Amino acid sequence: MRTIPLQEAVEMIPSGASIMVGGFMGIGTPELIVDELVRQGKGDLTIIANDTASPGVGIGKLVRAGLVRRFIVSHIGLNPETQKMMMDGTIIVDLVPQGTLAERIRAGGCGLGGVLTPTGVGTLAEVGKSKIEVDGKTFLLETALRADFALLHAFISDYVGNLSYALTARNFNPLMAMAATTVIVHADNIVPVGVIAPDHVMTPGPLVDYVVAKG
Amino acid sequence: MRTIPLQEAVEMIPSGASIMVGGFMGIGTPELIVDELVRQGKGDLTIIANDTASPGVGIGKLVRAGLVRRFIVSHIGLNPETQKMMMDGTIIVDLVPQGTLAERIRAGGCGLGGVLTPTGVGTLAEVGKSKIEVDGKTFLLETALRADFALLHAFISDYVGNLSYALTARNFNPLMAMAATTVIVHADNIVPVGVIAPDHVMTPGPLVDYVVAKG
Amino acid sequence: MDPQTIIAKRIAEELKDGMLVNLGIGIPTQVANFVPAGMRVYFQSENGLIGTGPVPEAGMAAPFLTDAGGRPVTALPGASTFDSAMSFGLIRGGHVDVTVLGGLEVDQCGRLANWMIPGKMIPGMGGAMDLVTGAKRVIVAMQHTAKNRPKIVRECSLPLTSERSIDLLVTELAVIAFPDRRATLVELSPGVSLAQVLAGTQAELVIPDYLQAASCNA
Amino acid sequence: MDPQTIIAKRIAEELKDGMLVNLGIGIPTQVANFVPAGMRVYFQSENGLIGTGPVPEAGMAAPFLTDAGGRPVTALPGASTFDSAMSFGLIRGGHVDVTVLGGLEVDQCGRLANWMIPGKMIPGMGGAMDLVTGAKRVIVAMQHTAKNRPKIVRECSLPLTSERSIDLLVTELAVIAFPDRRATLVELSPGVSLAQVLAGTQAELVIPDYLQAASCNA
Repeated sequence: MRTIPLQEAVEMIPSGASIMVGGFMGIGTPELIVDELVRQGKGDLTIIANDTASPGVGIGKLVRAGLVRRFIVSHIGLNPETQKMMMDGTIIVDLVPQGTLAERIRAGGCGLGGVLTPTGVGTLAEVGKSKIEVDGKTFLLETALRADFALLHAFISDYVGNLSYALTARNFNPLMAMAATTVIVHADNIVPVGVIAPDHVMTPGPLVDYVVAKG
Repeated sequence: MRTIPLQEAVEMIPSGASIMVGGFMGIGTPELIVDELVRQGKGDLTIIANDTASPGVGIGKLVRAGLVRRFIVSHIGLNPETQKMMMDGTIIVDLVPQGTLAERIRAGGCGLGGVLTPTGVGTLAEVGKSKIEVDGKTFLLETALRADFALLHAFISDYVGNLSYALTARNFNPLMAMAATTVIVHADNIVPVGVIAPDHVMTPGPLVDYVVAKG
Repeated sequence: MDPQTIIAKRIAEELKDGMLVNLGIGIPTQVANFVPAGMRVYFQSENGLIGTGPVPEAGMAAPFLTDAGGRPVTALPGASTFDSAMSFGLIRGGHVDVTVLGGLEVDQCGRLANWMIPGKMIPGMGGAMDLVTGAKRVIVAMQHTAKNRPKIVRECSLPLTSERSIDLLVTELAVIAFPDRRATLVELSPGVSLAQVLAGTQAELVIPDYLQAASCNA
Repeated sequence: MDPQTIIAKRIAEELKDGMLVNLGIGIPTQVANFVPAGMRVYFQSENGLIGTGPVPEAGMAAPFLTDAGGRPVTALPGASTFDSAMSFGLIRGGHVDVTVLGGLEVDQCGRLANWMIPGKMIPGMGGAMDLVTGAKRVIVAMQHTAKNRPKIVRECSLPLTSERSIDLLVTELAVIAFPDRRATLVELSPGVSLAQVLAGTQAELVIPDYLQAASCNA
């Protein structure tokens, strides 16, 4: 891990990149990094995230700025702007059941090719998927997801990149920390090495490439 | 969750049961529960665990007492007694790569039918498994594992069964807490509800059926 | 009582001490208000929390402690937090005793549709497909009709949430169960007649004798 | 220097600042002793620890902080702990930069056998199959021969650990790499002749010119 100025961090991300963004309805989303993405106008993005938050919040800022080509998310119900652009055909939205999305990202980070889930069998979610029977029960084969970048928010980072998240701001962050080529983190607090107890580290430092330097 | 005297907890386990036992070389194994299993002489067991520890230690006690019919483990190299009984044909040992074992137990606990892993392709570990290609890469389909009982060791439990493990004694314990019909825990410390911070709970209380009452 | 309160109160009666319960947004959220004092029910928020407590007092919210709709909540003593893979491991793995969800349609074999209206509204399934697939017991909270159009139908016109048959459907008029995947009326709400329920229901309902009789007396 | 020390010291030269490294039991464990002071290398123990430190001072061990062999260790500042699914997520997912393992045999396309001798010794694969499959770089630490029998062979007689070709094989006599899955001699240990290496090797080795020459001069 090394610390990096915000602007420099976002300059590494090319237009057209695939990006995982932590957060659930904006909670646990690295708002500062998102703002800088908008400021630098990186476009044509593929965003993998739980949802698109609400209009003008978190990932909703990317929607409003027209920077996204495609979403892979579980829910857009609380952002009418995303819904409108999806129905317009301005953006592509792949809707994935939330538990399946979590497992696909986890699989991508853990070197698994995919998982078998019962979720979605007999629904639109099964379209285009292989069905596999195990012990007489039918499962969908859901394949691993990875991205070029993961943009994460942590409550505490130390200077080797060990991360700890707070309460419900954890959500997809630790999964995405494993599933992207380059992992960039904004942390509310950066602390000296050794002060986070080993048992309280939720993302081990070697997974993190960059932590955005304090203001 | 309810607390239960040790003897009563083990009386619930019938001979012939399948049991997941937490621990790695005995570290994080509920030694007290194992001792009581031996005292009550519950036999013909199927044990799912990382290893069989060393002779006379942890799961090694079950080996020596001749209570095990079948093991599903990743490693028996540090227990010559298990190796000898395996070569004798006294016990059956299914050897599973350690990461695959962890994922199979996790799948069992998370309602997944299985996972696709690259581990073991082209080795003896692939015998009898389906091979599945995803994006031109070959994976083994490894199916979920569950058991009748999980016997776990925790550092701290509260009185609703929230568990916290210490350092390397965590290992398979939180995975097994999700993958068995009945979960029985021995904790070094039992504390009032509310004193383990929500972010430090590693196994949520609703997963735990019984915590062995203090002596 | 307004329809939503009738529904929420009735569903609260289904909860038992020690249960792990997931409440969807809308009517289901109100169920928490009717849990009897002294009963310990663990509410899971799928964004990563067990032990969800009520809305915080003014000035005492934390921006990183919310429910699945992003609204500030509190955490009760004994709460725990976890990531989304764990949250859905709990859900898909059958560790959630009861899930209560809203519905757009339920068909007569108990299949729920609640995540999109093609061409009109596509919120996405969020956690609904996992919840209906994985929870031990699925209860749907839904008004009996929408603008006088039945929502309990022979066959869903909307995309299904799961092949699985739900366990219980609670409306302001009635309680319907689905033994052997057949919609079966089990209760009429106080003051509601069988005729009223039948008039608002398109699905074929199995009517037990005791409700036929009740209807004659009404 | 004894063979094990020669091997461990040479492998330590492969480690770079910031790397996440998994060391197997036996010779690999000794590699940690030769990391240059000031270089920060993170050692992972697959039982759930990054930041494994040296053996604790007498009287200062914790029964619940051990390496994968169950021996007490310490945790360095910046250490982290996790469960076995995470530990192997790190390994299988390509997050471990280097794994160093012992070997029973390596064949000439670089495939390792190190987990059983049928009918004789069946320790099990433990984490070895995942490590060889998933680590970014696989280094095998192995004595060149066993009782004068070559361990670097045309084809493994023992069951393979993985189809994958290892990256580097370090013995007390030589360093062998496997570009395009062909065993290629890259270094002779100080004072060792090409003839010595060839005499102890059954596999066909690609010998680069600079080592042919070195051999003529020896």
